[in-house]
Amino acid sequence: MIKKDKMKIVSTRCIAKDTIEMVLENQFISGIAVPGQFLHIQVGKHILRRPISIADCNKELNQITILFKINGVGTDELANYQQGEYLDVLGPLGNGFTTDGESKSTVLLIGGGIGVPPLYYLGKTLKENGINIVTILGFQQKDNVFYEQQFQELGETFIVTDNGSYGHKGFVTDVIDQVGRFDCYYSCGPIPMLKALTAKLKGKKGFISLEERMGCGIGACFACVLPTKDGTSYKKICKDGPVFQAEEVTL
Amino acid sequence: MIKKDKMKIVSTRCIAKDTIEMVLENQFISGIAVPGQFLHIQVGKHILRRPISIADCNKELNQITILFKINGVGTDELANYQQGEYLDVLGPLGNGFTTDGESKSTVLLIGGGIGVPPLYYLGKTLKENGINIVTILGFQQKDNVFYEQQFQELGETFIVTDNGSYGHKGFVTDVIDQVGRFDCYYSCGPIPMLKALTAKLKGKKGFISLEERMGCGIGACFACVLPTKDGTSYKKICKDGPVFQAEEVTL
Amino acid sequence: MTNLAIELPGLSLKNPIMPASGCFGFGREYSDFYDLGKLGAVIMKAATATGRIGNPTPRVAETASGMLNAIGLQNPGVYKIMETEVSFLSQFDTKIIANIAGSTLEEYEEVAHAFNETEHVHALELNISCPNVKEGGIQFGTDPSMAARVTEAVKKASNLPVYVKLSPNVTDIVSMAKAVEAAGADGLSMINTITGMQIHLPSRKPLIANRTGGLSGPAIKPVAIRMIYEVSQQVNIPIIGMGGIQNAEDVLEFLLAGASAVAIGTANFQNPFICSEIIDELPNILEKYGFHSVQEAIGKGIVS
Amino acid sequence: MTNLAIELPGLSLKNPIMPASGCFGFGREYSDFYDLGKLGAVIMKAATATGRIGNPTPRVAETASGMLNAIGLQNPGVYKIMETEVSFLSQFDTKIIANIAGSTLEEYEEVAHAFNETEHVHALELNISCPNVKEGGIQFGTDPSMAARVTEAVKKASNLPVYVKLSPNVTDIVSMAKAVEAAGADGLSMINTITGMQIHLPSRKPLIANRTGGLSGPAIKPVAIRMIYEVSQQVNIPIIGMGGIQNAEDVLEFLLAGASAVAIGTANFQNPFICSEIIDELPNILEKYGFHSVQEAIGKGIVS
Ligand SMILES: Cc1cc2nc3c(=O)[nH]c(=O)nc-3n(C[C@H](O)[C@H](O)[C@H](O)COP(=O)(O)OP(=O)(O)OC[C@H]3O[C@@H](n4cnc5c(N)ncnc54)[C@H](O)[C@@H]3O)c2cc1C
Ligand SMILES: Cc1cc2nc3c(=O)[nH]c(=O)nc-3n(C[C@H](O)[C@H](O)[C@H](O)COP(=O)(O)OP(=O)(O)OC[C@H]3O[C@@H](n4cnc5c(N)ncnc54)[C@H](O)[C@@H]3O)c2cc1C
Ligand SMILES: Cc1cc2nc3c(=O)[nH]c(=O)nc-3n(C[C@H](O)[C@H](O)[C@H](O)COP(=O)(O)O)c2cc1C
Ligand SMILES: Cc1cc2nc3c(=O)[nH]c(=O)nc-3n(C[C@H](O)[C@H](O)[C@H](O)COP(=O)(O)O)c2cc1C
Ligand code: FES
Ligand code: FES
Repeated sequence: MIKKDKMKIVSTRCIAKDTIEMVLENQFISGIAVPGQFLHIQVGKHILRRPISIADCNKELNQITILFKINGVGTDELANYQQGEYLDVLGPLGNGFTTDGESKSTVLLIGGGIGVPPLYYLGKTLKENGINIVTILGFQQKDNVFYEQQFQELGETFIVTDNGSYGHKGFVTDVIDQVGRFDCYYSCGPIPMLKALTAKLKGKKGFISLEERMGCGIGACFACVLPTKDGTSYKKICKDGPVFQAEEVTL
Repeated sequence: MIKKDKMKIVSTRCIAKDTIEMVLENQFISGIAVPGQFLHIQVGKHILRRPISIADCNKELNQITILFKINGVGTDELANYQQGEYLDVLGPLGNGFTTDGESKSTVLLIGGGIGVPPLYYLGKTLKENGINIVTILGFQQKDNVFYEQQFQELGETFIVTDNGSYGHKGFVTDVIDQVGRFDCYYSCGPIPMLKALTAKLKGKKGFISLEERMGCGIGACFACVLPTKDGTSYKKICKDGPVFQAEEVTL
Repeated sequence: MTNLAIELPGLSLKNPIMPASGCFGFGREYSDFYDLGKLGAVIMKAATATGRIGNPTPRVAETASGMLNAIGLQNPGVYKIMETEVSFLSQFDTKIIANIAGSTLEEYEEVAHAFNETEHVHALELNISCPNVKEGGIQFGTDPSMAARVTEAVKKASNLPVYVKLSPNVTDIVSMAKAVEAAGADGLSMINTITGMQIHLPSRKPLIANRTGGLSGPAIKPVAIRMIYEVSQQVNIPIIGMGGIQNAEDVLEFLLAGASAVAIGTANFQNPFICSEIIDELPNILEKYGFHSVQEAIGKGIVS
Repeated sequence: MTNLAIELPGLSLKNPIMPASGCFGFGREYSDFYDLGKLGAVIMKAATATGRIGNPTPRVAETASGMLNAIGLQNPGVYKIMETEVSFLSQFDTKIIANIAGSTLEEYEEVAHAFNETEHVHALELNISCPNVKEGGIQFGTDPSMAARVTEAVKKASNLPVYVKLSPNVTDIVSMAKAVEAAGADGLSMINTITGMQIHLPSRKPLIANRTGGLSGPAIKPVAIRMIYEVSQQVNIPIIGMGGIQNAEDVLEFLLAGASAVAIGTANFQNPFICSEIIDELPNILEKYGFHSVQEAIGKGIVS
C-alpha cells in the first residue's frame, strides 16, 4: 500500500559535503517500509516529486531516515527545510530488496556515493536476521564520506575514494578481491560502477538498485522504464524496481 | 531615486477581515518615501512584483507600514510571511501626492477599501504641516473597517459602509455634504467610487491615486498607462502617477 | 445543488473531470487511491495496433511550472489493452475513452475498429498530435487535410464517437479544428503538449533521450485557454479542454473559455488524488462565481 | 580569463547579454540602476513610423512561471525615438539595436530607412511577429513568403544588418527561418512570445483587455530552446536567443542550443539588475561547465 501523507521533519543535519540526513516521522509509512523502497517527496511547488531512498527506518519511533545529496534545485530546496516542518510524501514506493537470505550466510553490500543510503537499512535488517555483513563504500573523496561508523557496526567495512584521500584509493571493484567468501551481493550506485561491478561479479547472485528520472513514481506514466534483457519488454523502475536481480537487466 | 533592497519585516498582523498591516524596515527607502508612493514587492517566486502603497513612514525608526488586503495568490502568500523575514522590495516608486497646501487650509481625504492606506501617511504629513484634515472612509461592511482610530487622531472622520453595518450606510459620496468647507481633496479607491466622486466634486481641486496591473513598476514596460483627456497621449501610473490631478485623467 | 453532469456525444458524464491520456496509465495504480467510479470518465493511455516499446530514457524532465515528456507511445497494443485493461476499468462506474494512435492511416483504422468490439469503451480520442512519434504522427497533427483524412478513416472504422485531439504546435488551430469537424469529428480534445527541449549542462546534451519532448503543466495553460477560446467560437462540436489544470478554479477557466469538460494530466503526478479533489471542490467554485451547473458556465467567458 | 566577446554582423559585442525589446523601454529607467555601458547591446522597444497609443489596459497578466502582455506597440514613433531616445542611449558604451514594427510593408521600410540616418544604431531587429498588432503583423510573422518580402524590403531600405525576430506561433519554425535567411537576413532573433490568454473568473472576461497576449518568461524557455536548436542546424546566420532567461545557466543553455547571443526580457521586471548580474556571473558558469569563451559554447549542445 502506498500513502500520500505528511511527514514531520524530526531533525535535519549536514553529515558530509552537500549531504543531508533528515529524519521524518509518519506512523503508517514507517510501519510498512522495507529496505530498498523509496519516498517520492514534494519539494516546494516543483511540478515533479523527488525520489529519495529510505536509508533507515525505526518502527518503534515511527521514523524514517533519508540521506540525500544536494544535486540540483529540488534537493537544494529540500536541504533548507527545517525541523518541525512537514513534507508531503508519497510512499513507501517500489519493491525493495529481497531479504530472505538464510541466516549464517554472508552478504556483501556495495554502495557508491548517493547509492549508499538504501544499503544501510538493508544491512541493518539483514543483520537482525543473523546474516553477516561486509560493506564496501565508494566516495569521490574524503569530505563526501558518510555513515562509515554506522556500517562498521554492521560488520567489516571498506571505504574507497576515487583519489585516495580517505581509505583505499580507486574504485569499489578494486577491493572486492580482499573480501572473503560471500553468498550474495546488494549494490546501489552510479551506472558505471554498477556496470563494472556486475561484470566483475558475473554469475554471482546479486541485486542492484537503479535510478531513473520519474514522473508519477507509482507505475502509471511509463517514464522510468528499463528494457529487459531480450529487448521486447520493459520494467518500471518505480514499481517493478528500483531493485532488480543483477542478471535481469541491461545497464 | 529607486532602490532594490531587502526590507525586514518588523511586525505583521491582521487588522481587519483579510487585511494585513506589515511594518518593514529599511533606512534608505523609509528615508526618502513621500505620501502616495508605493513599494513593488517580490512575493515568493512570482514573475511579477506586487505594488502596495506606503501607508505610513517613520523616518526615525526607518520603518514603513503597508496595509494590504488578501486579494489573490500573491497577497495571500505575502500574508504568510513572518516577522524577521525579509522582503525584496523595489521602491519607493511613483510620484506621490503634492502636499504643498498652505497651512490653515482644510483638506478632505476620501478613501475606499484598500484605497485607504496611502491616505494615512498623507494625512499625517499634512497635519504636521498645520493643515486641517477631514476624512471619509468607505468599506464594504463592518469587519472590513480598519484605521478608524488612526484617522480620528488626524481630524474628523466619517466611516461609511455599503450595508450600514458600521457608521453611515451608503457610499462615501453620500456624506460629503455633511463635511464643511474644504480647499482640496485627496482620494484613492475603486474606480466606480472615484468616478462618482470626481463627478460630484467637479471643479474642486483634487488629487486621485490610481491602480493598474503593472509589469516593471518603473516606467519601462508601458503596461500601466492611462490615456490623457485628449486621447492622444498617455501617462504611466507607476512613474507619472499613481497620483494624478482629478481633472487630468479620464477614468 | 450544483449540477456537475454534462452530456457529450456518446458520453453522459456525471461530472466534467477526467484524467488525461498518458498521465493515468490504464487507471490501475490510481484505483489504489480512490474509487475511479467517481470520475466523469477515464481517458486511457494511447493504444497502437501492436505493442510499442517507446523511447529510450530519460523520458521526462522538469521545467518551470511544467514538464517535458517523450514516452513514445509505449503500450502493449490494442488487443492486450482490450483484454486486460478495458476489462479492469469496466468494473468502475465511469466512462472509458480510448486514446488511439498510429503511424499510418491503416493503423489508426485497425485500432479504432478493435475498440469498436467492446461495449465498455464509450468514445475514442484520436491522438493525431503526439509529438514523440516520428513516422508520420506529426504530419497528421499539423496538416488540416491529413487530419481530416485520418478523422474520416477512423469514423468509418468505428461506430464510437470520435474526439480529435489537436496539437498546439500549429500556426492556425482554428483551421485544424474546422477541418476535423467537417470530416465528422464528434468533439475535440485540446491541447496536447507543446514541443520543447531542455539541454543538460553537465553532459551538454538534450536531457530527454528523444531530444525533444512535449511540454505540459501550468506553463502551457494560457496557450490552452487561448486556443480553446478561439476554436470554440468557430466550431459547433464540444471541446474537452486540458493543459495545466491544477484546481477547480482552473476547471472553471476552461469552461468559461469554451470547453465542455476537462482532462487533467501532469497534476496527477504531484497529487494522485487531484481528480477526486477537484470533483469535490468544483461545486463550491461554481457557486462562488455564480453558476448553478457546469452546463451554465460553458463559453461564458467569451466576449463577442 | 573567460572571453565573453562575440562578433555578429554589425555587432561587435563585449558580451552576449542584452535586454530584450519592450522589456527595457529605451533604457532610461534602467540607467538609474547600473551603467548601461556594461551591456553587450540594448534592444530598444519597437518603433513604428508614427507614434502609437497601444492597447487598452489591463495590458499584463501573471501566469505560472510567465506573464502575458499586450502592450500593442505603444511608442512615440521612429522620429521622436531617434531624437530623444537614441541620442540618450548613445552616451553609453554599448551597441544599439532598433526593433522595428509596422502594419504595412511601407511602414517597415520607412522605419528602417529612418534608423539608417543615425550612426548610433548598429542593427535592426525586424519584429514581424508581434502578436498584439492586428492589422497584418501576424501575417508577416507566420507566413514564410510574407516574412521574406518584408525582410527584403527592409534590407533594401537600410544599410544596417537585419535580425529577423521570429514568432513561435507557427507549425514550422525552420521554414520561416530559411525563408528570411534566403531573403537576406543577417541574423535571427528568437523567440517572440507565444499567444496566450487568461480569463478573469470574477468578471468572466479575458483579463487582458486585448483578449490575447504574448506569453513570456521561464514557462516558454523549453519552446525557445527547441526552436533555436532546430533552426540553428538549418541556417548559417547567427541567432540571438531569448525566452525565459533568468540566470547565467540559462544563458549557457541557449548558447549550447545554438544561440550566439541572448536577450533578457521579463526577468528585468523582477530584478532590474538582472542583465548586469548575469554578465558578472557568466564567466563562472562558462568555466564551471568547461568553456573558456562564449564562442566556444555556441551550438555545443547539438547532437548530430
Ligand atoms: C529510486 C531512487 C532513489 C534515490 N535515492 C536517493 C537517495 O537516497 N539520496 C539521494 O541523494 N539521491 C537519491 N536519488 C537521486 C535523487 O532523486 C536526485 O538526486 C534528485 O531527484 C535530484 O533532484 P534535484 O531537484 O536536486 O535535481 P534537478 O536536476 O534540478 O532535478 C530535475 C529533475 O530531474 C530529476 N532528477 C535529477 N537527477 C536525478 C537522479 N539522479 N535520479 C532520478 N531523478 C533525477 C529530479 O527528480 C527532477 O525531476 C534517488 C533516485 C531514485 C530514482
Ligand atoms: C500603485 C498601487 C498601489 C496599491 N496599493 C495597495 C495597498 O496599499 N493595499 C492593497 O491591499 N492593495 C494595493 N494595491 C493593489 C494590489 O497591488 C493588488 O491587490 C495585488 O497586486 C494583488 O495581488 P495578488 O497576487 O493577491 O492577486 P492576483 O490576482 O493573484 O495577482 C495577479 C497579478 O495581477 C496583479 N493585480 C491584481 N489585482 C491588482 C490590482 N488591484 N492592482 C494592480 N495589480 C493587480 C498582481 O499584482 C499580479 O501581477 C495597489 C495597486 C497599485 C497599482
Ligand atoms: C507523461 C505524459 C504522457 C502523455 N501521453 C499521452 C498519450 O499517450 N496520448 C495523448 O493523447 N496525450 C498524452 N499526453 C498529453 C496529455 O494527455 C495532455 O494533453 C497534456 O499533458 C496537457 O495536459 P496537462 O498539462 O494537464 O498535463 C501525455 C502527457 C504526459 C505528461
Ligand atoms: C512587456 C513586454 C513587451 C514586449 N514588447 C516587445 C516589442 O515591442 N517588440 C518585440 O519584438 N518583442 C517584444 N516583447 C518580446 C520580448 O522581446 C521577448 O522576445 C519575449 O518576452 C521572450 O523573452 P523573455 O521570456 O525573456 O521575456 C515584449 C515582451 C514583454 C514581456
Ligand atoms: S515514474 Fe511513472 S511509471 Fe515510473
Ligand atoms: S509598470 Fe511598466 S511602465 Fe508602469
